[in-house]
Amino acid sequence: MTKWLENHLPKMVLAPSFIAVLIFVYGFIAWTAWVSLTRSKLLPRYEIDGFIQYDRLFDSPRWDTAFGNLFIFGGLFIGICMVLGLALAILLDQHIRVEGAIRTIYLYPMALSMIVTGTAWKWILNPGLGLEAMVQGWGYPNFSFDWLVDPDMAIYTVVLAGVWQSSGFVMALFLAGLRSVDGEIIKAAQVDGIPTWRIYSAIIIPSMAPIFLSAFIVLAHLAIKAFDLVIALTGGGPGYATDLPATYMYAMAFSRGDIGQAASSAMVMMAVVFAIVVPYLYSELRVRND
Amino acid sequence: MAPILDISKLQKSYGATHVLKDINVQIDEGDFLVLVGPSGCGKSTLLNCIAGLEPITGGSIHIGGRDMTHVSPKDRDIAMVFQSYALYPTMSVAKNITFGMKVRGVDQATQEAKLADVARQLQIEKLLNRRPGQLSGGQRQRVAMGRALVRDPKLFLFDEPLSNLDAKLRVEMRSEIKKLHHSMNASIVYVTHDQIEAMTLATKIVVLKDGVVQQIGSPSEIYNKPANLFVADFMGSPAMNLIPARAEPEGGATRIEIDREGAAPIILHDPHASGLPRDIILGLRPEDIAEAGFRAGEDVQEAQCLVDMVEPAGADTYVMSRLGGTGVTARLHAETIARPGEQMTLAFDLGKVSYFEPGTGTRLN
Amino acid sequence: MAPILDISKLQKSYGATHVLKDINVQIDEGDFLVLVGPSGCGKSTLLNCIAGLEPITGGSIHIGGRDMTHVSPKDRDIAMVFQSYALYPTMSVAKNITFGMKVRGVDQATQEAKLADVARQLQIEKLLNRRPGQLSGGQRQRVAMGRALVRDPKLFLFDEPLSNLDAKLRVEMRSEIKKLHHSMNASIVYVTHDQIEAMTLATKIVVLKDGVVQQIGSPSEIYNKPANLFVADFMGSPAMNLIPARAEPEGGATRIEIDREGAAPIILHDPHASGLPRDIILGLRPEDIAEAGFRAGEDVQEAQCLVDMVEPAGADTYVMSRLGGTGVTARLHAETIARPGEQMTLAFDLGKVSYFEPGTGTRLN
Amino acid sequence: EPQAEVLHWWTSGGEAKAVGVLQEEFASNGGTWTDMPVAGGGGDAAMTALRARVLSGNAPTAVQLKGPAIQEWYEEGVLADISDVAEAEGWADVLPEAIANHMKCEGSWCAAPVNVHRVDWIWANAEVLEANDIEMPTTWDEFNAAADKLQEAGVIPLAHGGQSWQDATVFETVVLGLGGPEFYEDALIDLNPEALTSDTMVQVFDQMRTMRGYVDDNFSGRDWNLATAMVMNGEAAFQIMGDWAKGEFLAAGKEPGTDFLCASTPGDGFLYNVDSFAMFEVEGEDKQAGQDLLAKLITGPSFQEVFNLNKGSIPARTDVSLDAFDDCAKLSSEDMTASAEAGSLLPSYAHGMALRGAQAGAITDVVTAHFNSDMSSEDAVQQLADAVANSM
Amino acid sequence: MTDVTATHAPAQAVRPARSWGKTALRWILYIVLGLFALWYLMPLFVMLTTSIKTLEEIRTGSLIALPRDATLEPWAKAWSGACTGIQCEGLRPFFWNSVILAVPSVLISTVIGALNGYVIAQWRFKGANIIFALMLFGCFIPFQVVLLPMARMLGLMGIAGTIPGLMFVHIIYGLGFTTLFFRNYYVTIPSELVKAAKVDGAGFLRIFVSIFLPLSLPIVVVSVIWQFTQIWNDFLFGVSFSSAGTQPVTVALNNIVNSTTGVKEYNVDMAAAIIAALPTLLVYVVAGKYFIRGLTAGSVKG
Ligand SMILES: Nc1ncnc2c1ncn2[C@@H]1O[C@H](COP(=O)(O)OP(=O)(O)OP(=O)(O)O)[C@@H](O)[C@H]1O
Ligand SMILES: Nc1ncnc2c1ncn2[C@@H]1O[C@H](COP(=O)(O)OP(=O)(O)OP(=O)(O)O)[C@@H](O)[C@H]1O
Ligand SMILES: [Mg+2]
Ligand SMILES: [Mg+2]
Repeated sequence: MTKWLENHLPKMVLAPSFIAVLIFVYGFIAWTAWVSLTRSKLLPRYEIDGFIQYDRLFDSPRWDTAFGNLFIFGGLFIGICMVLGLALAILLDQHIRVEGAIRTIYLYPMALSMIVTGTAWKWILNPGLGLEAMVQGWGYPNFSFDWLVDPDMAIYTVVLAGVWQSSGFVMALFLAGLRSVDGEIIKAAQVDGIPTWRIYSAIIIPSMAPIFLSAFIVLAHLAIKAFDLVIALTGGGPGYATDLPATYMYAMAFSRGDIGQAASSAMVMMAVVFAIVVPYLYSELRVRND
Repeated sequence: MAPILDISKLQKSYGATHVLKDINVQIDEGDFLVLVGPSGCGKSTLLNCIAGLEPITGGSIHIGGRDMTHVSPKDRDIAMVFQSYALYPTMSVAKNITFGMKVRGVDQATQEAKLADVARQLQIEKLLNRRPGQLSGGQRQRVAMGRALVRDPKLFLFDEPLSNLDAKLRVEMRSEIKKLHHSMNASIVYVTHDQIEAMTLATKIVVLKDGVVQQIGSPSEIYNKPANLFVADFMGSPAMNLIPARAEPEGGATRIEIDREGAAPIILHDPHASGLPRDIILGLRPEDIAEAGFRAGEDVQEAQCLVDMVEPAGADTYVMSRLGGTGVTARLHAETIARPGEQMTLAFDLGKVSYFEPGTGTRLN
Repeated sequence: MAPILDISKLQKSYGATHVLKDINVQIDEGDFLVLVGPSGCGKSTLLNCIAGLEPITGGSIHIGGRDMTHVSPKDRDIAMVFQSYALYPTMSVAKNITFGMKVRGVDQATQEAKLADVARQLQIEKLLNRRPGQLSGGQRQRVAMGRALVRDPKLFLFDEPLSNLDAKLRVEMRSEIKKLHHSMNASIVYVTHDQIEAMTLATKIVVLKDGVVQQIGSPSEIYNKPANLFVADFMGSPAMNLIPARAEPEGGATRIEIDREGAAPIILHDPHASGLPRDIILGLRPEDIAEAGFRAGEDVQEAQCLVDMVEPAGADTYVMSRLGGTGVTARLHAETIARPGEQMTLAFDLGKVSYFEPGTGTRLN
Repeated sequence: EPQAEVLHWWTSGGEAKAVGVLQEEFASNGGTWTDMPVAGGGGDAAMTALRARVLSGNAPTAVQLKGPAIQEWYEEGVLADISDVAEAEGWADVLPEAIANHMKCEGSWCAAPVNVHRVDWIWANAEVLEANDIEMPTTWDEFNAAADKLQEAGVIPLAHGGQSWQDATVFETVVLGLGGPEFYEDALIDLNPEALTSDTMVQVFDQMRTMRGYVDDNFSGRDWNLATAMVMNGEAAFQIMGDWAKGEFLAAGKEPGTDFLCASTPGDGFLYNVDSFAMFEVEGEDKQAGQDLLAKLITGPSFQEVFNLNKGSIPARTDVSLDAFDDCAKLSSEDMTASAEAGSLLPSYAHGMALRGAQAGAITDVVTAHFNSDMSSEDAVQQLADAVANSM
Repeated sequence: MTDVTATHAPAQAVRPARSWGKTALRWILYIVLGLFALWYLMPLFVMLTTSIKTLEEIRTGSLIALPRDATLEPWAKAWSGACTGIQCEGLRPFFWNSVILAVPSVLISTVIGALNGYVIAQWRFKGANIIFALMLFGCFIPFQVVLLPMARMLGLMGIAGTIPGLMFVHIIYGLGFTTLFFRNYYVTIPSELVKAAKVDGAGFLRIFVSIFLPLSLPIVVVSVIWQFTQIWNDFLFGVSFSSAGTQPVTVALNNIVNSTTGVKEYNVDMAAAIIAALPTLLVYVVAGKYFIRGLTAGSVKG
C-alpha cells in the first residue's frame, strides 16, 4: 500500500491541480461556450438560441477595432517587453554595483495599481499637460508627442504604459534564468574566444528556452487580459480606438448586461489564443522531450 | 626570444583560502609543460588564472611577451579543455566543436574539414549530431578536447583531458596530442595525474603542492633526481621507497645502515656519496630493487629481506618488505616466486639512489 | 545461495540507440565485479539500470534474490558514485555526505562518527564546510565517494570513482576500497578504465563492447586468456602485441612463422599448440618479450629484430619493432641500451602466447 | 433588529458623507448597517460585484440601482417587493410621475429614489463671459456664436473630457436642445428607427461636429473634473456636465452667480439622473425589516434634504423645502416641476436612465466614434440605426 | 605599486588597471541603466509630487511640475482619513484583509506550483506534458468569463464572500503561472541530482525539499513577486468575491479614487496608490536579495 502510494505520489501531487484546472478552466470554458449560444442578458440563461451572438459580434464595428487592436497591442507589447526585459537582465548581469536598487526600480511599476498610475501616465502623455508641454517649454516649440489624443496612435501609448509596467517583471524572470546557467560553461566560451554578446546569444539564451516560454505565456496573458491599463489610460478612447477584447467583453458583460455577447467575444478570444499558443507549446514541449 | 608564457610572483586566494603562493614559471614556445600535484593543490586554479577566468590576487602573467594580467580570456588567444568538460548543453557535438571557428569567421569549408579531422582523431564521428546530455563521460571529454584541438591558439591549456578515457583510447589520444605538439609546435600547459602521461608528454614538469612549486624540471630530472621528499614520494607508481637510514663516512665513500626486522641491519656501501649527515632518508624506486641475479652493475648490492606481502599485477609482481621501519616495495617479474613470510635476496641499485634530509626533506645528493 | 545481483537478458535503448544488448551477469555476495570497456560502450548505462535510474527496455534485474526490475532506486538498497559526481550544489560537503543517512533516519551521533571516519579516509576533513563549487575536481570526486562509503548497502556501484585523483591518492583510495570490500564483505560493481585498478581490485571482470559482453572472468583469465582479439587488445597497457603469423603442424607441436622486415621470417616452435588453422594471429604481451638473457624458461625462444623506436618511461623502456606487418612492443628494463635502426635479440615467451582466428577474432588455444 | 447590507458606489467626500447620513438615521432607528461600497466606472464595478453576489446566493440587502436596470433585475426574479412601505408612506403623491415609474416593476414598488441629478447643465466662468461680453446661450446657435467669439479671443470655448460617457452627455443635451423633448423621447427612449435616421439626427451630429471644433486638442481621456477646473481657471468658458460639477466649484471656494454661472443647456426640457436603491430578495426577518426601514428612511423628507445638500443634487420628493439649497439647485427644482407638468421631464440616456445597457452602449459607441473621427453625420446616423438594431 | 600590494597584501585583489575602452564601456553601461531607471521612475515622480501638492495647486498649476509648497496632509488622509464609503478611515482598515488574503495565497500557490513544476520537469510520466499544456492554456482564460460561474461554485461550496473563498480563487488561477515558472526552471537542472538523491534513499518529497528548494531561490522570488503582485493588486476578484468586511485594499483604493460624481482629490489618490503599493515594494526589495549567481556551478559535469 505505501509502496503504491510512493510510486504514485508524483501523479497524486499533480492530480488536485489537474482536477482544479479541468473544472475551473475547462468546465468554465464549456460553460462560456454554452452561454455564448444563448440570449443571456443581465444574468446567464441556458436556452440555446443558435449563433446569434456571434453574428452580432462580427457585425459590430467596435469589436473589429478591439480585435485588430489585440494584434497590434499584443504583438508590440510582447515583443518589446521580451527584448527590453532580456536586454535589461543582461545589462544587470554585468556585476553592477547597485543591482538591488536598480532591479527594484525596474520592477516597481508592477507594484502600482494601474487605477492610479494610469492617471499619472495620462498626464504625462497628455500634450497639454505633460511631456510635450514640458519639452516645448524648454524651447523646442516644434516638439510634438500627442499620441494619446490621436485615434490612430493612441493604442501605442497603451503599449508604452504596458511595457513600462511589465518589462521589469520579465527582466526579473530572465535574470533568474541567467543565473541558473552553469558558470563553467560561460568560462569555456570565454576561453574559446567567443565575444560576450555571442556568449549570450548562442549559449546562454538558447539554454534559457524554457524561461522564454514562461515569459511569453506571462506576457501573452497580460496582453490578452489587458484591462486596467486601457481603462485607466484611455478608457478605450479616443472614441473606442483603444478598445481591446478584454475591455469589450467587460463592457458587454457588466456595463451593458449582455452576457451572451460577452461570452461569444470570450470564445473568439480564446480561439485566437489557442491558435497562437498551441503551436508554440507543441514545439517547445516536444524539443524538451527527446 | 621572450618565453611564450611567463608567470611571475602569482598569488591567488579565494577569500581566506590562499590557493597559489608565489608561482614563477616560464615556458618557451613549443614547450610542453605538465603540471602535477596532489588533488586540490591548485592545478586547475593555475590554469584558470592563466586563462584569465579567475582574477588573480597578485603577480603578473605574460603571454607571448604581452602583459595579459588584466586582459579578458577571449583576448588571450588560448584554448582550454576543462576538467568538468563544460560543453555547451544546447548545441550538438558538431556545433560545440565548430562554434569557436564560426565566431571567428572561419569559412564553412575549413570548418567542416577541421571538424571531420578532429572527429576522426577523437573517434566521435558518429556522435556529431548528439547533444552533450546524450553522451557518455568519455565521449563528453573527447568533445571537450575537440573544441580545443580545432583552434590554433598561442597556448593550449589541458586540464586532465584524458581522465575518463579507457587505457587504449588514452594511449591513442596521448600520441595524438604528442603529434599535435610536434606538428604545430604548439605550446601546451597540461594537467594530469597520470604519471605515464606526464613522463611521456612533458618537456618540462612542474610539481605543485599546496599551491607552492616544489620542483621544475625535465621528466627524467623529476623522476631521477626529485628535489625533495614530496616529489620523490609523489612521482612514480608505486612510489619511491623512502627508507630511514644512518650514513657514516667511509673514506671517500659512505657506509649506509638500514634497520631490518628480526635481523642485523643491512649494510650498503655507496662509493659516490659523501658528506651526508648521520640520519638520512634513502630513496630508491621499486624498479631499482630487483631479484638477486636479475640486475647487474657495479652499484648493485644484495641483501636478504623478509617478504611481507606479494601482489601480482599482470605484467609485474610487487613484493613488500619492512626495512628501516617502513614498508619497502620491489617491482619484480611477473613470474617471480615469492611467498609472504619467507626470506628473499633483493638487489639494490645504489647507482639510482637519492638521499634526503629527514627534517626539511631536501635532496642531499 | 542466490547471487546478490542477477542481471538477465537486459536490454536498454535510448530511442533508436540500442545501448545494452542482452546482458547476462551474476555476482555473488562479496564479489567485486569490475566493468571495463571502451568509452561509450554502456558501462554507466548498465550501472544506471542496476540502480533503477533508467527504465530498462527488456530483461530483468534481481538484487539479493528479489526481482527489482520495477522497484524504485531508493528501495534497492544500493549506494552509487556517479561519474559526473552529481553533488548537491547547495549543500556543504558534510551535508552531502550525511544526507543519505539523515534520510534513512540514522541517529546524529552515528552520522557524525561515520562522517569523521570517511572524511579521514578520503582526506577531506578540512573541506567539510565548503560547497561543491569551491572544490577541486578530485575533491569533488572524493566527496562523491564519501557519500557512498558512509552507507551500508547490499550493493555498491562505483562509476570511475578515482579518475580525477593523482596517482598517489589513487593508490591509497584503492586500498581503502579493497579494505572496505574485505571488512564489510561488500558486493561491488565498479567501472574503471584503469587497468591496474581493474586487475588489483576485481574478483571478476566483465568486458563490454558496444553493449555486448565480450568476456566474463577472473582478472588473470581476462589478462592471460582473453576470449577474443578485442579483449586481448583492450586489456593491458601497452596492449598485447597481435602479430599475424602462419601456423604449420609439426608433429604434436606447431611451427610458427612471422614475417620480418628486410630479413627471413622468424620461426618459432610451440610445443603445446596443435590444430591451429594456417593463418592465425599470435598474441604476446609486451612484458613477455624480453631482452635476450633476461628471461629464462623452456618456452622462451629468441630472435633478432630491427629496433624501430625506443621510448623510455621511467621504470621501463619500450622498444618497438615491426613484425608480421605490425608494430610490436617489448617492455624492457629501464637501463636497456637500444637504438632505433639497430638489431636486437629479443626473447619471446611462448608459454604465454594466445592464438586467435583472424576473421572472427575468437581465441584458439 | 433590522439589518441591511448596502451595496453602493458613493465613496468619496461629499458622497460618502451623504450616505453616512442615511446610515446614522438607520442606526438611530435601531438598525445595523453593513456598508459595501464599490466605486468605479459609474457603478459598473458595483454591478459586477452584484452579479457575483446574486449568483453565489448571497445578495446584498439593498443595492444602488437606477433606471431600466431596476426592471432588468426584476425580470431576473431577484428583487423584493416594497409596496407596503411605499403605500404606507404615500410615495405616489410626493414623487414626480416620471420618476415614480422608474421605481415600479410591473405595478409594484421595487426601489426607493434618493435624489435627482440634472444632467443638462451648462456651466460657465462668469469672468470670462463678462470679459468677452457674452450672455449664457439659450439656443445652440447662440452657443455657436458665443463659442466662435471666444475662440477668436483665445479662450477654449468648451471644456470637455474625451471619455465616452462625457461625449454621450453632450450628445443627449444636443438631441434634447435641437430636437425638443418629443424627438428626444422618440429617438433615445423609444429608439424609433425613423427618428434615429431623421434629418434632425443629422443636424444633431452636425452640431456635435461643430462642437468638436470648440474643444481643445488635448481633451481625449480627460477627467470631467479637470475640464471643470479649466472653466474655473478661465482657460475655458463653458462645460456641459451634470450638477455634480457644482461640487468641484464649491470645493474650490467659488460662488455660484459671481464666479461661475449655471444654466440649463439650450432648449427645453430636463434630463434627470435619479439614484435609487433596489431591495433584493433576501432571507431572514431582520434583513427584510432592514429593507423596509431603509426604504422608508430613504424617501423620508429629512434624509432627502440632508443627503442632497451634501450631494449637490435635489430631492426626488417634491415636498421638501429648498431654503437651505443654493441657487442652481433651486433653479433645478423649479425646472423639474415645470418640466414634469409640460411632459418634458426626461430620463438621461447617457447616465443609464433611459435605456437598457446594451442599447445605451450601442448608441454611445456610435456617438463617441463620430466625435473622435471625421465620420460624416450621414454615416453616423446610419451606423446609429444599425447599432441599435444589432443591440436588440 | 601593483607589485608592492601584491607581495605585501596577497589577500587583497590587485585593483585591475582597466583599459580605457573598458572604463568607457562601463560608463555607457551605467548611463544606459540610469536612463532606463529614469524612464521607470517618471510616473512615480509625477505621483509623488502630486501627492504632496495641495488640491488648489493641482487645479491651477502644471500637473507635472514640482510642488510649490509641499504638504503631507494627503498622505495622512489617504492612510487614515479618506472615505471609502461611509467609513472615512482611509486605507488602514483594509490592509489587514489584504495581508491575510495575500500571504497564504501566495505561499500556497507557490508551494503547489513548485511541486507541480518539479513533478512535470523531473518525474516525467506519461501525459505529464499534456497536463502541463492544459494548465498553461488555463492561464489564458479571461477572468471576466470565470466570474459568474465561479460565484456560483463558491456559493455551492459555502465560501462565498469569505476570505478563504477569495484565497481559493486566487490559488486556482495562480497555479498555472507558478507551475509554469517552476517547471521551466527545473527542466534546466541536471537530472543527475535526482538520481543521486534517489540512490541516497530520498523519496519524492525529500528530494524536493532538500535538493530542489534550495536551488530554486531565484525562481521562488520570481513566483512570489508575480503572485504577490497579482493577488495584492487584484481588483476584479476582490470586489466580486468579497463582502462587506472582507474587502481587500484595492477595493478601498478604488473607492477612494473612483468617485463618480464627487470631488476628485488627486493628491490623496496618488498618496493612497503609493501606500497601497508599499507591501509589494517591500516584497520586491526583500525577495530581491535572493537573486544569487550561479547556484548549480560545480555540481555536475555538463
Ligand atoms: N540520453 C541518451 N540518449 C542517447 N544516447 C545516449 C544517452 N545517454 C547515453 N547514450 C549513449 O549510450 C552509450 C553508452 O553510454 P554510457 O554512458 O553508458 O557509456 P560508458 O560506457 O559509461 O562510457 P564512458 O566510459 O565514456 O563513460 C554511448 O554511446 C552514449 O552516447
Ligand atoms: N571557489 C572556491 N572557493 C574556495 N576554495 C576553492 C574554490 N575553488 C577551489 N578552491 C580550493 O582551491 C584549491 C585548489 O583547487 P584546484 O581546483 O586548483 O585543485 P586541483 O589542483 O585542480 O585539484 P584536482 O586535481 O583535484 O582537480 C582546492 O583546495 C580547492 O578546494
Ligand atoms: Mg583540477
Ligand atoms: Mg560512463
